[in-house]
Amino acid sequence: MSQDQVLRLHVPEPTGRPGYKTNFSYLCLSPAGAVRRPPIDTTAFETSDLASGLVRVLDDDGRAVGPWVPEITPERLRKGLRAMIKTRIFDSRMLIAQRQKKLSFYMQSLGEEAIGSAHSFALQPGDMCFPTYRQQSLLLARDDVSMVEMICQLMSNEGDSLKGRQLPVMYSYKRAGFFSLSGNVATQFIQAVGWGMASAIKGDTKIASAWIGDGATAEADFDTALTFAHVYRAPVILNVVNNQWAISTFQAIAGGEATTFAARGVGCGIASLRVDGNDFLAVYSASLWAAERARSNLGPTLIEWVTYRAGPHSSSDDPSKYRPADDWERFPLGDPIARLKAHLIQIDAWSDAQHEQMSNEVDAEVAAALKEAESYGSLLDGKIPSASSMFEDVYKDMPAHLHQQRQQLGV
Amino acid sequence: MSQDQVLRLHVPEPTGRPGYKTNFSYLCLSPAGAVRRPPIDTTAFETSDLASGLVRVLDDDGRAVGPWVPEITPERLRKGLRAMIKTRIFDSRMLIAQRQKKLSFYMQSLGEEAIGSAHSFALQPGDMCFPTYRQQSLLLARDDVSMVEMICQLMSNEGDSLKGRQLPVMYSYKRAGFFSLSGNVATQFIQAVGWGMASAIKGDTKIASAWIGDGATAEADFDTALTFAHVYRAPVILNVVNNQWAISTFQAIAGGEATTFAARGVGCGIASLRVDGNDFLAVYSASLWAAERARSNLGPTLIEWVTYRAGPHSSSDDPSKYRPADDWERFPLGDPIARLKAHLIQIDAWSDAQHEQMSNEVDAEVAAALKEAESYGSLLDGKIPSASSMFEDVYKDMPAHLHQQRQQLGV
Amino acid sequence: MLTKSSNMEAAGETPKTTSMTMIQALRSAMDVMMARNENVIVYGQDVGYFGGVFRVTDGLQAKYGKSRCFDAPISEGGIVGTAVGMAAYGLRPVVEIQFADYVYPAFDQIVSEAARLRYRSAGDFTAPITIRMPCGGGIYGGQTHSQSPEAMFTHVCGLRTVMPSNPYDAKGLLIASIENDDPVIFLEPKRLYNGPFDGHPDRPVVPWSKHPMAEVPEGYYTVPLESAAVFRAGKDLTVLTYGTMVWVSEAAAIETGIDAEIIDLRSIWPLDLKTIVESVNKTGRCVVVHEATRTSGFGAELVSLVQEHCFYHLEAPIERVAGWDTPYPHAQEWAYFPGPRRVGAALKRAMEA
Amino acid sequence: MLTKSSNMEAAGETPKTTSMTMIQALRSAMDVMMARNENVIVYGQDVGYFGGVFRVTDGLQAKYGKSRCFDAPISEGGIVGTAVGMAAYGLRPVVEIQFADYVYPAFDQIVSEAARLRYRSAGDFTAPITIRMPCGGGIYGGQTHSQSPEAMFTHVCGLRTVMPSNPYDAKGLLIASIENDDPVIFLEPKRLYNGPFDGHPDRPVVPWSKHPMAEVPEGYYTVPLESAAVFRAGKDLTVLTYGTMVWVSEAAAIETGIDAEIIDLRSIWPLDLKTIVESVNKTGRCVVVHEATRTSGFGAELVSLVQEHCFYHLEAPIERVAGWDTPYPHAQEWAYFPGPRRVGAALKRAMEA
Ligand SMILES: Cc1ncc(C[n+]2csc(CCOP(=O)(O)OP(=O)(O)O)c2C)c(N)n1
Ligand SMILES: Cc1ncc(C[n+]2csc(CCOP(=O)(O)OP(=O)(O)O)c2C)c(N)n1
Ligand SMILES: [Mg+2]
Ligand SMILES: [Mg+2]
Repeated sequence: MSQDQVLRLHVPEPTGRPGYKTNFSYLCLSPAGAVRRPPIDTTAFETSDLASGLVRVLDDDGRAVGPWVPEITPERLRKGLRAMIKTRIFDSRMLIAQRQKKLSFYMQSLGEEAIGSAHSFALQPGDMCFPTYRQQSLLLARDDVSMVEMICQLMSNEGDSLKGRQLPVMYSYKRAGFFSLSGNVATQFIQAVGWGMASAIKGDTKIASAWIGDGATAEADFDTALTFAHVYRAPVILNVVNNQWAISTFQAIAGGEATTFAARGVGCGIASLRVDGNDFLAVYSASLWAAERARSNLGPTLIEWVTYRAGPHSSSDDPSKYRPADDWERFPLGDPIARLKAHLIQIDAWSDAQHEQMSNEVDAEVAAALKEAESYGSLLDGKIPSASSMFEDVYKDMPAHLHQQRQQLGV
Repeated sequence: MSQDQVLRLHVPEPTGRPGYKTNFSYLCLSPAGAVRRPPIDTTAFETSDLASGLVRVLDDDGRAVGPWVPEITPERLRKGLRAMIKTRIFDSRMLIAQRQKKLSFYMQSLGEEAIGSAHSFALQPGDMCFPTYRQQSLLLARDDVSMVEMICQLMSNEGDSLKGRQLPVMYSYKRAGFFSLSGNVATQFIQAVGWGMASAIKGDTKIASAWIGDGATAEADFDTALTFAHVYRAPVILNVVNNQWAISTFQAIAGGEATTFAARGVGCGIASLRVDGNDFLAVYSASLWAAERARSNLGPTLIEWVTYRAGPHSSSDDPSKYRPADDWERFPLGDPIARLKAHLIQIDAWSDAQHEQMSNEVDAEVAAALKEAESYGSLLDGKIPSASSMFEDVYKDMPAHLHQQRQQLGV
Repeated sequence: MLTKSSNMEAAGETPKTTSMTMIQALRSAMDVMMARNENVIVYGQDVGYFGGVFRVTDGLQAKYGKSRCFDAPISEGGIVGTAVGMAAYGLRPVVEIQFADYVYPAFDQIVSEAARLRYRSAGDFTAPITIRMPCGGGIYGGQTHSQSPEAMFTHVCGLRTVMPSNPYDAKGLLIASIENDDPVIFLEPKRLYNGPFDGHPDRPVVPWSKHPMAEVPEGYYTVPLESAAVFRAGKDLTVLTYGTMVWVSEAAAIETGIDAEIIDLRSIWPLDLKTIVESVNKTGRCVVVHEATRTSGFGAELVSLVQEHCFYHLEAPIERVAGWDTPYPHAQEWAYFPGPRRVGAALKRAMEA
Repeated sequence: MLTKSSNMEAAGETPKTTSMTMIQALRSAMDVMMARNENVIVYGQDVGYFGGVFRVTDGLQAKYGKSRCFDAPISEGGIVGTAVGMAAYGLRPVVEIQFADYVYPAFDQIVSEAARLRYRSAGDFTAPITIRMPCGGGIYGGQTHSQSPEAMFTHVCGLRTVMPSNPYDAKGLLIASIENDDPVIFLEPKRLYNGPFDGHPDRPVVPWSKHPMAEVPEGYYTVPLESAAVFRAGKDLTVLTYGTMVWVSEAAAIETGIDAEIIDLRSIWPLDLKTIVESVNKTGRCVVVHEATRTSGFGAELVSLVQEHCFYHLEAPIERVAGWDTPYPHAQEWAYFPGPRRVGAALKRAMEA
């Protein structure tokens, strides 16, 4: 009998480390077009295969194949491509600005641009996203928040609508359906469920879209969100961005070994999909499917977006310390921008020249926005929101003790 | 399109309420013997059917059938029967004592006696249970803690090893593998995983057995336990006692609607079973299977025990306010004592007369223990642990401020 | 109670009052607010069909439907987390934590989220949530049904912390809390649910029906936040307290014959500093009383405020009477509880110093 | 530092010392303890392969193996919850919370479980856990990388709360904490990780290598818990403080020319009351300084203790200097931080009163 076997602690490891190339077979990919598309009123249990498979539309030749091919015009696709390019350029310019100490800190979304860009196309005005710090593409894909305004937040300058209170990237734009970011990971996930419940309580038609990283799924608020969303059939899309890493830890440390994050949804009674997050068409199509479920009183959908965090965790991080430096180049799902570009070229709706022109245009746009934002100041030049404003908004009306403290500070 | 459909909040309801008989078809029962028994090195994914089916051994005629029939002697079965009878009688006498105000409070386990009784037979000395307030059968099935000692705890009297500090039923018996109960539900679940991890870290052979109710699975510590147990392949049995109710709320409010609690384990990558908790043989057999997995470095197993909370939540509760008064009589999985008794009679190892004799003996034993315990006092007569002991064990060594406070109290 | 500062709905007419227990008064507050404002919703463990383990929400589901009063999973974090989301949507959730002892799983959502949402979003989103929870001991609840965690909340900027001591205040403060645009921690001394309690467990229980403070208007009124009440006027010294200890302090004053002015804070934080300072400057002596454990309890903040604002009027060290720095034991409940004997001794020390 | 009370391993010989940053000193403490006691294990987010976001655990996994130093899921509740279970088994877990701001999801496991396990089981089970966490501001971390939550822990009986201000104390206190049989909250002022900080962000950063308190014995020694240090002797008044504010207070004393006696609490609770009382009774004036928000901060408890024990020696109201009662803002960090100017002003007020 095995009874006297000595126990040992299993500590999961990534298949690659600095000096050892990653073996990406752990990802268990399905070919493009291989995974079925059930009707939106499917049961959670029936999505088991979709939670372990991988919904993909774009094949290696840039063709859109299979049941998840969405109806979408080339014009919209070009808009999507532009959103992704804008996000990438925005990130890279902000990173440079951070190195120039114009920003105290920055977090880019390199490699993950398709997810927010395509998802935002599936939402409607009035819906609310509850993002993490890596969903800037949700904002950059739409036009209701200017880049200048975003950059003012990043610079904590006098134009910052958050009055300098928040770390860079902790945006809040209610009017654009973008919930205030918290520095504490995962808290927004259950809040999104509450927001969706509120819409249902009021008999409205708005839905919520919740965002979380693979690593943060280990926080209680993730599971609690699944429980509440299931119990009350909340109209919410539960997005898990599995970019394989959480700072220095591999997704297996969050529980991704030998299972998927989508499978957790199924276990909780939630219809769940695992989707190629670097495939703009797959993201759009799966997002629409989930949004329609939510709007039809069919309750929550969990979607695991499989992607790769191509850059460092943040401007304070150096990933070459814990993973192979060339990992992204070898990631089997490729670069979302290159893939949509190839598709557009494949359907004769795009060219290299147009692509380059668009990139240049967007770059100029970002550069101009940065310049304008800088005119409102930065931490460097001290043109920051007043110290006096520090005491506001703690309460709706300032209580006596805060008046007194403001006086003490002499501002 | 469904886009303009008005949303509404879904609030799950039980199928029965006072005045309306419960329709128990929601339980989705499998016939005895119908569910397969995989090898212990099965994968989590392969247990999906076991997490939605129901492992049962005893059929309606008291016969043991199917792949889960365990090897167990009639002698051990009679011991198990005795443990269940003892638990039931203990509970009913304590409830009376509570009404007589000898105890401030009590929680019985009526209807759930098979689970702890049979499970404890599958554990070994050195293993540790992390129980809830309804696992007294784990203790009463073994002989290393006397009933007198338990009752002294219930009475907070001078014989109480917990020095009167804890509410009745919040036992702690390290020597008997019974972890100190917390009044906060679910906290023990993740602690059990840590204890199991410690055994693995030390290269020992001991395993942990964690306990939780259906309602309490909604707490974060449940999910966190699943995550950690999966990540580190902790040697632990994760027991969910689904007795259909959490005080006044039906298990659907905890997330049990249209899915099972066992399915949550599968989603987390944990091999999981759903088992008839009123079937002594099924409980014993499934517990052994899970224990062997843990001892063989195969990691955690989640088991959902399907049962029914036949009595009120606690001595402060009146269930007729929220569910049909005759619900238990109509519960399809019956009474665990009656079912094991029928089996023993069916295999010619028991008789009605023997049963009655055993009940009488046990009753006398419990009565004698109660009497002896009462001789150490109770809240009623004020023979309680000293007020001075109240300041001990806050820290290992009493800090100055507690010395001073004890002095102030003048004890 | 000397001052009954409150805002009646119709200034002119005398409102109809009924004798209510604290439970009935709290229920009436929610009832009034649910009727007035359809964004007010109520949920928590066992609060829907059953009406709450203390029956505070009894009847609300039947009256307002399952969308506005419902049962929640046993997840305090989920309850507060969803409430933050609902509040961001525009609702005014009133949620129940079954016992204050069980609030800790919701701590992150309270401290990091509800309390900071307005600030971090510069008012873009707000969290007008009321989190009700029974607190305090005296019912043989043991260490997880007896706690008074108010001090922790007072350390969190952005939160309001409130604790009533009688049915009239309970209803008026709860309505004010629900209407307030900040998140409010609303602590209900469970030992006062059914009657005032002077700290003598051996004496017969007095029901609220015998007490004038149980005369509660049936309709809408508020007891403003940040306003303390002079529960008992006196000249010898000032007692600063709230909740159950208001009654215990009164008993101690009577039993010692010391003419104590008892201030019932009602709003623990932000508080009514003016009433406190005026009283202490008048009496020159101060005793702070609460049931929570002593060290870093809210009493410490009260002592600090008083010594900062009244230093030159103080004739004796400020005394603190509080729960011991141990968990709340089950059997030794009455040795733990800061009863009239201990409060009385502190009053005497303060007078003799 | 005047008194360097500590227990060296071999009384006779002079231990070999090295200049260490606070990060190195903390790492050395864990290294020493992991080598001495195989029940000591270390885990937390990013602490295994990578060695922690502040690199405090760098090299420990390579040296002691993955079973004794490993990465944990992003679940503070799970980290502390498993630690309670491990401690019940017999291990001595030393866990890291990546930032003190993220401790709230673990609050229930700390407050209701770790802190109470010994008490509720009457010693049947215990929880000798050390929970390390970087705290404090001054690094432009914004409101969720700057908090100082020590006061909350001091309100929870059964916990010990410790905060070092220099490498020597950091190592000695961490070893003492790991050896202690009670759960210890070990707060590390992150602004001091790489050098002392006088509160002037505009001045060049001074590394620890230039400072005598960075001379740290390589081997085992302890700085006992519940013992404060007289960081600077003085006659004019007493400053009670800990962590980064020790250095800021020193700067304020120098800049104002006030001969302040600065007490570095080191153990925040339970604390060394004797050293405090002796000093205040000697100076007759007291200023309490911490970075955490003011209201119900630990300063309130210090003020209360001082006024209770030194009332008749006090010549002026006790001053509190603390973080404002707002979240820690990002851009206005230096308007928020209680720097030498604010501390100095309080010293002057205390002298002039
Ligand atoms: C409650 C809490 N714990 C820890 C952290 C520190 N932290 C910030 S981001 C992060 C990693 C998150 O990884 P993941 O969820 O995978 O998102 P990604 O960065 O990959 O987008 C950690 C540990 C935090 N912000 N909040
Ligand atoms: C953290 C916490 N929240 C709430 C409670 C109050 N409470 C005690 S038992 C219980 C119901 C638990 O139901 P379940 O887990 O199904 O166990 P059962 O009573 O059915 O055995 C509740 C809500 C608690 N003890 N702890
Ligand atoms: Mg990630
Ligand atoms: Mg139950």
